[in-house]
Amino acid sequence: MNTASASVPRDWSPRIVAFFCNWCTYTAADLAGVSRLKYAPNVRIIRLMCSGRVDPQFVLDALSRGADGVLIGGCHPGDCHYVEGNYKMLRRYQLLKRMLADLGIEEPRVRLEWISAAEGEKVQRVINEMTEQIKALGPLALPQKFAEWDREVIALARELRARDAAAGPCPDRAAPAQPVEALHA
Amino acid sequence: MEIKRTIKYEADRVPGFGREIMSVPGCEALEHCIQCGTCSGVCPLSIYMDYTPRQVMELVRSDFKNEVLQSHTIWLCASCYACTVECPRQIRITDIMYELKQRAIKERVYPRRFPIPVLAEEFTRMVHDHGRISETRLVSRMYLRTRPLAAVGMAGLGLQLLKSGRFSWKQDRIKQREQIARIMEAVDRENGKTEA
Amino acid sequence: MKYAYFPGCSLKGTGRAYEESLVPVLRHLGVELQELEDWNCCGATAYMAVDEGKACAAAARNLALAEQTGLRQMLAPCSACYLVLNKAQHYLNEYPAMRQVVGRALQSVGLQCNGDTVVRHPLDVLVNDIGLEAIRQKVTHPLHGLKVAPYYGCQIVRPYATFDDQANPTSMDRLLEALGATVVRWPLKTKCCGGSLTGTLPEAGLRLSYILLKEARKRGADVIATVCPLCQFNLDSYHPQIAARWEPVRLPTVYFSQLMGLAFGLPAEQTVLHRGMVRFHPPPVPAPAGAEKP
Amino acid sequence: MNRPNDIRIGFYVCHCGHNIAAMVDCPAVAQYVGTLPGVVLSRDYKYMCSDPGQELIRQDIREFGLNRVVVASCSPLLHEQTFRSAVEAAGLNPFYFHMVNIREHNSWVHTDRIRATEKARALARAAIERVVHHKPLEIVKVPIHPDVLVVGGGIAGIHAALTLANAGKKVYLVEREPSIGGHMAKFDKTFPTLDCAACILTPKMSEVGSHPNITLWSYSEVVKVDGFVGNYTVQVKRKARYIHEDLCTGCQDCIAHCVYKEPKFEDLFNEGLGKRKPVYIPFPQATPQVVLIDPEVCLNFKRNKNPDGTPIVSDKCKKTCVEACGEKRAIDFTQKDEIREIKVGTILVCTGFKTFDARRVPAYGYGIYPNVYTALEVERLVNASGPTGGEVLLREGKNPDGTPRKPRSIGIIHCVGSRDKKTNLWCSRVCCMYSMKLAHLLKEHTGAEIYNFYIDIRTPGKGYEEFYNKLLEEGTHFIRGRVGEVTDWAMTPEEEGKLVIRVEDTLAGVVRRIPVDMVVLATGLEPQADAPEVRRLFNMSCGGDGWFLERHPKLAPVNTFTDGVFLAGCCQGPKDIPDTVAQAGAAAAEALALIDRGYVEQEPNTAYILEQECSGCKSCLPLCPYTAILFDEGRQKAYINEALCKGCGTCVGSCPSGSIVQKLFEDQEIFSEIAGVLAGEPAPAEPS
Repeated sequence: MNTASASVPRDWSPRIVAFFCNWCTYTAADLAGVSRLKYAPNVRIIRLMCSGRVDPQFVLDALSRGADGVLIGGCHPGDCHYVEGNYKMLRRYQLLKRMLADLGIEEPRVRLEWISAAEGEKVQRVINEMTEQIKALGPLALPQKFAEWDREVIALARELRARDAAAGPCPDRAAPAQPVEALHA
Repeated sequence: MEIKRTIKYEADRVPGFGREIMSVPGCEALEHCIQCGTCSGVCPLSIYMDYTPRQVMELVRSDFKNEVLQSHTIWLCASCYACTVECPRQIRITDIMYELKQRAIKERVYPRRFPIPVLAEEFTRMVHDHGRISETRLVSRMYLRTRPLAAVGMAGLGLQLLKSGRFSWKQDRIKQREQIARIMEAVDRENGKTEA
Repeated sequence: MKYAYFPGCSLKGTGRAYEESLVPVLRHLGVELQELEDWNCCGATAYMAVDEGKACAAAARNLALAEQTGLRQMLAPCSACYLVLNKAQHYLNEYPAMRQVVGRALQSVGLQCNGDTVVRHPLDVLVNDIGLEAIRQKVTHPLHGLKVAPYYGCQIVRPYATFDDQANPTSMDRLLEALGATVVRWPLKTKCCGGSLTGTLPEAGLRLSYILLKEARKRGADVIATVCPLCQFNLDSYHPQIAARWEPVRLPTVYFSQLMGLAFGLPAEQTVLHRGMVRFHPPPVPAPAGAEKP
Repeated sequence: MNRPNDIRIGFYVCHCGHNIAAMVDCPAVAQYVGTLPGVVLSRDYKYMCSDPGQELIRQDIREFGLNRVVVASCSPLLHEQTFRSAVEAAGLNPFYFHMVNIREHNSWVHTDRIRATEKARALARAAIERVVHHKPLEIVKVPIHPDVLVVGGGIAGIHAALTLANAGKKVYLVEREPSIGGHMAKFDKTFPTLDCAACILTPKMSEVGSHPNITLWSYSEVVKVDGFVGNYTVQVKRKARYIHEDLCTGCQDCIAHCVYKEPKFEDLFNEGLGKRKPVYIPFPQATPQVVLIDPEVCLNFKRNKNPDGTPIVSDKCKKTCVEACGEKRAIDFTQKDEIREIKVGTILVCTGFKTFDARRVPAYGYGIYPNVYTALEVERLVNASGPTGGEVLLREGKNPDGTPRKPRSIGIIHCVGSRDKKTNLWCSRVCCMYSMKLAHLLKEHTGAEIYNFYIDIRTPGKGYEEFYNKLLEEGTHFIRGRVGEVTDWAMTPEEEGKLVIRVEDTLAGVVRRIPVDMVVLATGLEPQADAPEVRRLFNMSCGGDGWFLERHPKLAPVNTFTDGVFLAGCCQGPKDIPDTVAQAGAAAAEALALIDRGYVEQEPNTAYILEQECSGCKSCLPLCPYTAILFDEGRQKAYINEALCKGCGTCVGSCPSGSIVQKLFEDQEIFSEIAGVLAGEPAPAEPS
């Protein structure tokens, strides 16, 4: 996906949504705070009890709402507060990654990290790294793209309709169940 | 009895000197120094120094540039790296000493006729001009520039070397000498310096 | 086995006994060396004192030449060369800014340094690549009864301990034992010999050499074995000065490769013991061990 | 998205003094949030967690009829409970509250005020969007099993076990070694009072041994922990000691009659300085007073082992020990390791530390020069019941008459394996004081000249600085400098035959060589070698340094991130005996508070299944580690036993039909949070 378009606003800075598990990574982010470690202000952290709760739809939803990246943080393998929620997440993540690759979304945009409650410095490092990587990639801008695609689809539909109208009524072809415009409403 | 005033005023400091040294690659860890003295404890030459290595570290960190660059300590370092490997804060003391030597040479503040910086300079010149070192020539030049009389005293050693076939007055040089010159000039250009 | 070979200036000058003995020993063990075409001085410790960027660049030119050979492994017998080449490699990998500066400087003369040459010390190659067993099999004149103090000096284990223990290296101990010699245990095997200070500040530099000689003799050594041309020079050349300042300690210092040549029964022009100022006279050797034939 | 009607949200942003206000423009955030739909009032206030702050919320709820409350302040891990209670006190369900972290996750980690304020706005907006969907929830109360497991029988475990037992709780004390007592049992005296360690410890040890409420399992290890706060099921391996503990009287006749006439094997209690027999009791005051047999060296066992690792009994020995035991029949060579299962409600982990291996600092010559000792070895040397009967005799060197020599000069090196990036960066906290204690004891025993080599003397404790002063009066030398090396080569006649310490006397500014007869290394404290496994066993966290992590360094220092599991002693970090005992008491009190309340409140974040949505695919069943998801074969639907559910949400994230709901973390709540953090910035372009 060609994201680094020429029209990147100068003050653009990536927006990253993070899903952190309550026991390890969220606590690590608290520790980073208590230790006054400084990192990029681009990440918005959403607390979940376990990385196992992360539904791939959360990731897709965030991206489609304009996030430029998604970070998932969980306990190290073997350290999950709920025995193995993080393993379950890992499995889902691998499937998700394949799907994102098919969609043309660059790999660094969605990242899974194991960060224990003691690793405040890792929170700092990962967030800074990820922010830099996504800065280099440029905006993902899925909403705008959706809109663009919509415009193309609508234009195409209009064209077809116009052609159909020109060709006269065709009894075999039923009218679309809903207007195309509604598809992405 | 002669008395000496040893107080240091703030005006004696060169603010920013410590930070400047600590920003040089390899010298960063100095900010972690806890003044434990391990460096001096293992340094085989600390017993001859005017400031112990530990004191040099503190003087650098406290911006006492002149004291440090004019000290004997930096020239006494034989680069054996004992301090570097033993330091509990993993400060690369040997590399900091190199950095200080460089500054002293650049600012020409080392003692006149002090053989060590002269050796370093002659060494560098020989590498620059010929690409290789001919030890006998190098040492002779150093003696001539620093202690012409002592050179006579070393004649015995030269004779011995001659006997064992280890004395060579011939200047060894590489074929592509201009390559060395161009590499060095390129480094200087990058660092925004002009050839001294 | 084939390695690129960086002799360094000393091995062509005052330390020529090192090269003269090491090359035949390695050849005897089936090792081929390819000397770098038109190598330059590594920069040694003196260059670092003037400009670390240029020192790195000087070393990097050699690393680039080594890469041209395609051999990936380069032998650097001199301790200072070994350290400086390794150090340059470390700095170039650790500091991208320096890598760029040096990279562009090399580029200006059509050279390129990727940093993938492994700089090796002969001890490392002997113990880890060739192996003590292969060495033992070549020994025809074991050094039985010879008490040797192994002296590693500073710069091969410090600061980069890649092939041996930093505090208590043992590769040369094991090598000497494989030659049949008795190894003298002493706590000074990695202490500084005085380096270039023996020439520039003899009071300080020579004292360090004196301590080494004195302690080795006190612990019963017949000879000191060294791996570094500067150590060998310091321990071998200043006996009159040491005697004048402290006491005479006439103890010979040779390269470990010279002892290997002796144990392998190589001819005198390949053990080059005559290069020593304090001449080492090996003890009379019993009939060659491998020579008993029915 | 459908929005419930009549939403009345109150929003509060906390300045936290300057902690938040310095980096986040709080009034601007309040003003912004005030414009969001559903927000009835929006305030900023200096300290929301203060009484007036909480009162403000309560008043507003009553006065403005708020039915949702959002506070933007510190981490919810710190004050979520505070605000929920405040909300509840005003008659609102506490789960209508939501908290936004703009301190730990914002003001403390950012440097750009504009961007930090923007982030605070986004986070606040997310909470506003989310809280709309909150539902009233009930807290579930789960009863607590009153029995307690204490792991580790050092002074921490002993003190905690006694405190709990004296409060009438039944305690299982599990200790890995054959006797309780831990490191303290090895010490001679304790600083700064110089109480005899045994005199103050052994009464407590025997009290543990005889307490009716304490079940002491020594030579045992916890191997498995299941369950959760209030209801843990624990498996303990009782290792075979080849002695029936209930039959052994501790008479030690077996030891006296062992076929080995002389002790021959390394005595680990004495740090290898003494010897013991194959049948032995670790030390005279050992608790329990029961011997054990070491199958590695006893002649009744073969040197090879069964495939499962158990030793094979042989018949080579005359078994004089069995004869000596006679009618008691306490010796049993066929004994096997045994697994016991117990149920407890709370667990105290007091597994202690190990001392730093001095060989890792080769420059100090431990293991090379016999007369270099570790501090723990010296503790045994000066101890009257130690291997030398309290005489300080050197390992190497004899008097002219052939008797072992006493040292005439001793160097004590501080910070060995502490404050060192190459080994451990932390200060071990006890070495300064124990080094001075050993200096005092060694001087008392030998009259030697004593040199302490230190980097900094650290004496922050009651009576500690006074102890330092006393040592100064005694004439002990204090040299400020970390020792460079200990060697045995002499430069001067007085150095001949001695160990030479080379150090910079940093206060005098000179390098010194000091010859001594004996060197003592004040080795630091390290996490136990198996700390990572123990941590996993009890579901705790470790810091980067390897010590077990407390829930909060100041406010929950004996709690862990797992409810019902508490910490005490050096397993949490280096500390001295007074601090250890205080912490053990605190951990016991925390456990008691939990037990005596009788129940634990469980966060109502459990999951349930929308029966009509469930497709009966069963893919959720294997996901639950607590087997809380069951399947109704008749209706072909899955259902969740909420009493077993721990609220991780893994099944929710994986359900293909979206039929599982996690309370407090419902899909809609999270989706609106996502929408909230991403709103407020350039909106997606509308299709033309």
